[in-house]
Amino acid sequence: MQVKEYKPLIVAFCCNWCSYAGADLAGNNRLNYPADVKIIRVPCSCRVNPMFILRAFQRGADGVIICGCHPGDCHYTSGNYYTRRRMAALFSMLDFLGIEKERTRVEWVSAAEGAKFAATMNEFAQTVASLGENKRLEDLRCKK
Amino acid sequence: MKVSYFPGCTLKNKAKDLDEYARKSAEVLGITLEEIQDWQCCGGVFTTAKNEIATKLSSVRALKDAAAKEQPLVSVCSACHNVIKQTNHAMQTDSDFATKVNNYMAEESLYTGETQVYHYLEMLRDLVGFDALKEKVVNALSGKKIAAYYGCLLLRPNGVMQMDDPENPQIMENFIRAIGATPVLYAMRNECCGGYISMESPDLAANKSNAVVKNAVAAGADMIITACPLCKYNLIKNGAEIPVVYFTEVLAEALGVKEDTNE
Amino acid sequence: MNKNFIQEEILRSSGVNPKKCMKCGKCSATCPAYDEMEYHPHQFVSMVENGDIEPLMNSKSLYRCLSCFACIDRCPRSVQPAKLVEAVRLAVVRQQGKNHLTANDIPELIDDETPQQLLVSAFRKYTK
Amino acid sequence: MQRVGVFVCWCGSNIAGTVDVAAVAEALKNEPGVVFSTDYQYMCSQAGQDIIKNAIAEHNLTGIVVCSCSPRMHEATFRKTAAAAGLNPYMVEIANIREQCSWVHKDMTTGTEKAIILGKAAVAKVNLNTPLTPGESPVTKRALVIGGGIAGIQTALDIADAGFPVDIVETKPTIGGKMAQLDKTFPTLDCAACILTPKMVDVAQNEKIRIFSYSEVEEVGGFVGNFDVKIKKKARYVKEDICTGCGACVDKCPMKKNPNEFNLGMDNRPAIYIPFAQAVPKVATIDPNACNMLKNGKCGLCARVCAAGAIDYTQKDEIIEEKYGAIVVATGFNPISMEKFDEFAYNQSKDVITSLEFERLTNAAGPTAGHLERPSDGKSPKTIVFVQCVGSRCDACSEKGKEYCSKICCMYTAKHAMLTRDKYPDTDVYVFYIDVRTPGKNFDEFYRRAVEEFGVKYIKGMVGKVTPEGDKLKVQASDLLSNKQLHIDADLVVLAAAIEPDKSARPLATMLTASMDTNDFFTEAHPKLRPVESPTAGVFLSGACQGPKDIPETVSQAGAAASKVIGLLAKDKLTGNPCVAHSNELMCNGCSSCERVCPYGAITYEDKEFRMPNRTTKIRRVASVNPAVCQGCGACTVACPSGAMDLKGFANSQIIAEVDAICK
Repeated sequence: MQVKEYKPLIVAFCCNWCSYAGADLAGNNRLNYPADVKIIRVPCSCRVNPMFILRAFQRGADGVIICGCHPGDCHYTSGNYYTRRRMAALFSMLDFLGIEKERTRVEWVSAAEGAKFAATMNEFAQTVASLGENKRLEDLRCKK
Repeated sequence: MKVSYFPGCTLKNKAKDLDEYARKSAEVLGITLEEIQDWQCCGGVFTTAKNEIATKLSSVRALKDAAAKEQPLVSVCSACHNVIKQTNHAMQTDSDFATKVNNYMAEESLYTGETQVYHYLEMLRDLVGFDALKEKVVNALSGKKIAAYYGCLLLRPNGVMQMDDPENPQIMENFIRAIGATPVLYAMRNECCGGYISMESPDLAANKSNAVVKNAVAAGADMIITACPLCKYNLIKNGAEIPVVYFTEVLAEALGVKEDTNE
Repeated sequence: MNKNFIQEEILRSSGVNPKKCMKCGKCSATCPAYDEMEYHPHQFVSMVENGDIEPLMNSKSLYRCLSCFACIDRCPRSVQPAKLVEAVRLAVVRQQGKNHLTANDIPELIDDETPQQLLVSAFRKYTK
Repeated sequence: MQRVGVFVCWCGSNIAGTVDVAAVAEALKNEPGVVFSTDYQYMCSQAGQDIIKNAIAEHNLTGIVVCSCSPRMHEATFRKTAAAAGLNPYMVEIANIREQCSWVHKDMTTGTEKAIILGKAAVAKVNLNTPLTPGESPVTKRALVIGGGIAGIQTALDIADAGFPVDIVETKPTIGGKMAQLDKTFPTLDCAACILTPKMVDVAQNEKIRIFSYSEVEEVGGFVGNFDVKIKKKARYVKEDICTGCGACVDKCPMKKNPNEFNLGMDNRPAIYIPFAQAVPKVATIDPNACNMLKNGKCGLCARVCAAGAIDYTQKDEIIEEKYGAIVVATGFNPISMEKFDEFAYNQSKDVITSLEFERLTNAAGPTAGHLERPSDGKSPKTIVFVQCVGSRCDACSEKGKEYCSKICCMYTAKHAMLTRDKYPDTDVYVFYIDVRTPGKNFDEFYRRAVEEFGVKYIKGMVGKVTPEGDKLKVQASDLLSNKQLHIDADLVVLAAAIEPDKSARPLATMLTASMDTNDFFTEAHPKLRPVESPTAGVFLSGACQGPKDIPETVSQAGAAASKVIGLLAKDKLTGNPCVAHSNELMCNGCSSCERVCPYGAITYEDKEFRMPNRTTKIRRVASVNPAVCQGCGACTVACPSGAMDLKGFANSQIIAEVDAICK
């Protein structure tokens, strides 16, 4: 039997104005990070509904990261503050449900921080990989 | 109305008159001062260090006693008031400190700063009311120009004491108005008289006391009132050219009970 | 005693954060005992911040602070220099044999009018 | 069901080097809805775009996915391509397989795998896209400027210069603001009145500008391009159009002892007054709290002496309603109260004054006709102590004063000190400073001149106590550099009081739904890149209402705000971003959660009638989003507990489809 190498699946929500641009910059500078990270573009980090994160875990994601503008730099003035508060609450609930806190993260990445984006993704992917597969919320009916 | 009363060491000795005038006047104003049983000296100054426990226990015992009777705790001496109020504040805000203190206490109930702490002046302002006081005055001290000397302990640190604006207080001035006299404003009223330094460095204390009296005299005062035995001592010892008396003395005089007290 | 240990102990027991100081000198401007102090309130703040505490411990400035709290109330940055002076003083008088005042000194220092409050306060400040 | 076309770009070797583009196109062919899939070397080239256009026509596509570079690069390009082929531009989705795939991964297998997943996510999303049309709204070509100081004046003049009508609302009886009270201006020392009053006259004479003086903004409704504003014109008991400003009434008024606000209470004015000689409008105003006629019907002298017959004791407050396309806030600042700083004896001595009072004392039109005299006894001061940073740079816990640096004090104190030494060389002038902050053109040179040429004594330290005694002010201070406590017998002490936003700013911000910081300064849409715009569309910021500022900075910001207003008013119609929030009224439970998180005030509630079973109706409170105001952040969609609120272009279903596609 062939043993498949374990690859974590990571969903990254990036705000359109800072972090998505930061990810683009990482690309422009050819900074490597694992292909396990897949980015979904949202207008603002505060657009990320807890439902999306739960859905990702249910469908087998091993880690979810939300990236937004630095506090005070939000394109919409205060969106990232909402994110910070909402996610603090959500992540501790997830932790309670058995999704380790290390699998979830909020990170501020500006449009100039390509290097930070790549470093964050490398580090996050490694952390998630070391935790192994996430099975807690996975819905087997969704598995193919 | 009954309140708990913490007289303090000096009021039982050198400042007996401060105590007696306070009691007599309170009676006239319909307030009974119930002396805390077996009170112990407050220690004179509040040690600000967080890890200083034992020196604050006597204050906590008094506070606890008042709490048991559900009465506010009143003191007349500025120093006692300062120490008790700061200790109470520490009990309210520093849980680590409060735990350590409670470990010393015999009773099972925990004390965390529930008692309301009043200075006698605050009692006059907030519990009696200066207007009500004015009505009880039988012997208005009209024509007297009185300088209120706050010193440090009544007002500072303001974050804890919360008596009045620490730089431009009005409570004693309003008290002076209530007893029919004229308050004299002067800037040195909230500066230090030298305090306990008069023990080791009488010159420094003389220097500080003189600056206070000089400023009051320049402002036209013919009398200084204070709530603190040590302030009074320092001002008089260093040759104040105008009388320095306790505020309770002029209060008793205005209420017509001063003579009773002397008998 | 270890220098860092004393510094930490003083910061902890005083609850003061000297880093908040903006070096305006208002504490020293307002201090009534300034002229009798070798190290002034603003120096207490910067010297404790720099861990330069031994000179403070050996200075008579410790016994000149009147605890009038004017520096605490007037400091624009809420640094509370008087609490540092107190913490350094305690670090000294709490040591064996370091009481600044003994009962034997008293008779010479008092007069008939001396209020009890003066004795009590002086002992509280000068002894452990 | 959509008919989706997929177009995979090689970007030369940029993508094709690490991604097997043909395999991607092949893999995506089997995705739901995909009816066409191809790859090409440069999709953004003319030939590439033609491939897209042809495919749209040929295969009757209803949505397209372009697997290419970042949407930040070419989303706009491909939307135009789609539009040219008759497809709604919002039916285009981009899968970013360059910046976020081929450029960051080295291995062909990995790159191809990821590109396919990104493509699938985009296909999943586009399947749920709906055609969107940006909303349009008309623009009322008139601007409102709130505040008539130098900020408001400059903004109004610049807008009027571009040909748009402007109204200025000013609470005081005259425009001019703080600058009218100043004597000289740093660092060039030209007289404030000489450079300000011509501008005030320009405002008065400009036919595009209307001045509502002695007026307040009462209510603001509407949104960018279409504000409805109610302005309360307070009764001044003088008919503005008739009064000639001759001043006969002012001379004759018997109620002469009212503190003169313009001179900060350092002298008196009558009950009927004109704030100062160059006031605009130069019209008298009756102070109803001081006038005998208004209080108890006895007097009437002013009406008798007024040749023009302008006095009207029966005048009432008047409400004016007007429509505006843009609103500029220019409410300015005030020095903070010195009440809590009585260690400096401000309340105890008349000879302790603030710097603004010092301005009036040295102003030729001030209470002393420009002679520097002590307010208490009129003597000339021989020793003056200036104290800087009074109430600025305070710790948040100190409960008195402000945390920020007030910015202008260092320079005006240097100016006061220098001018005093210049005019009265036998005066000793001390300045106590913590830091001297002089960033600005010719600012540090100015300060150095005060020290080196004019002999102002700058002392690093602070004043701790001021004790009035006799006719002296005993100043106790520290000199940190010589490690001494100083005792100075001064004649005059001048406090550089911190400045704070005008008290009217907070209620105004509520009316405008413009955001403020904890100090009540208005916040800008972006601190670096959009410094004169409020986050609320159509509301602009000018001058010290946004933060402490000196005159040159205020004027440049005023001009910048004006240019933004002009840019807005020049449009006939505003086209919005169609990716805005919208609420499903049937699901909305009226809880107001969305309204509370909206940074733009785009959400309002209204009572609506809904049809219920059995031919009954029910009135329910439901949210409605104003698409002209909504900026599309999506905060409300997450706050909404019932799931009624959604965001067009980034709908819940679309994002979930992307998540599912990625996690498959």
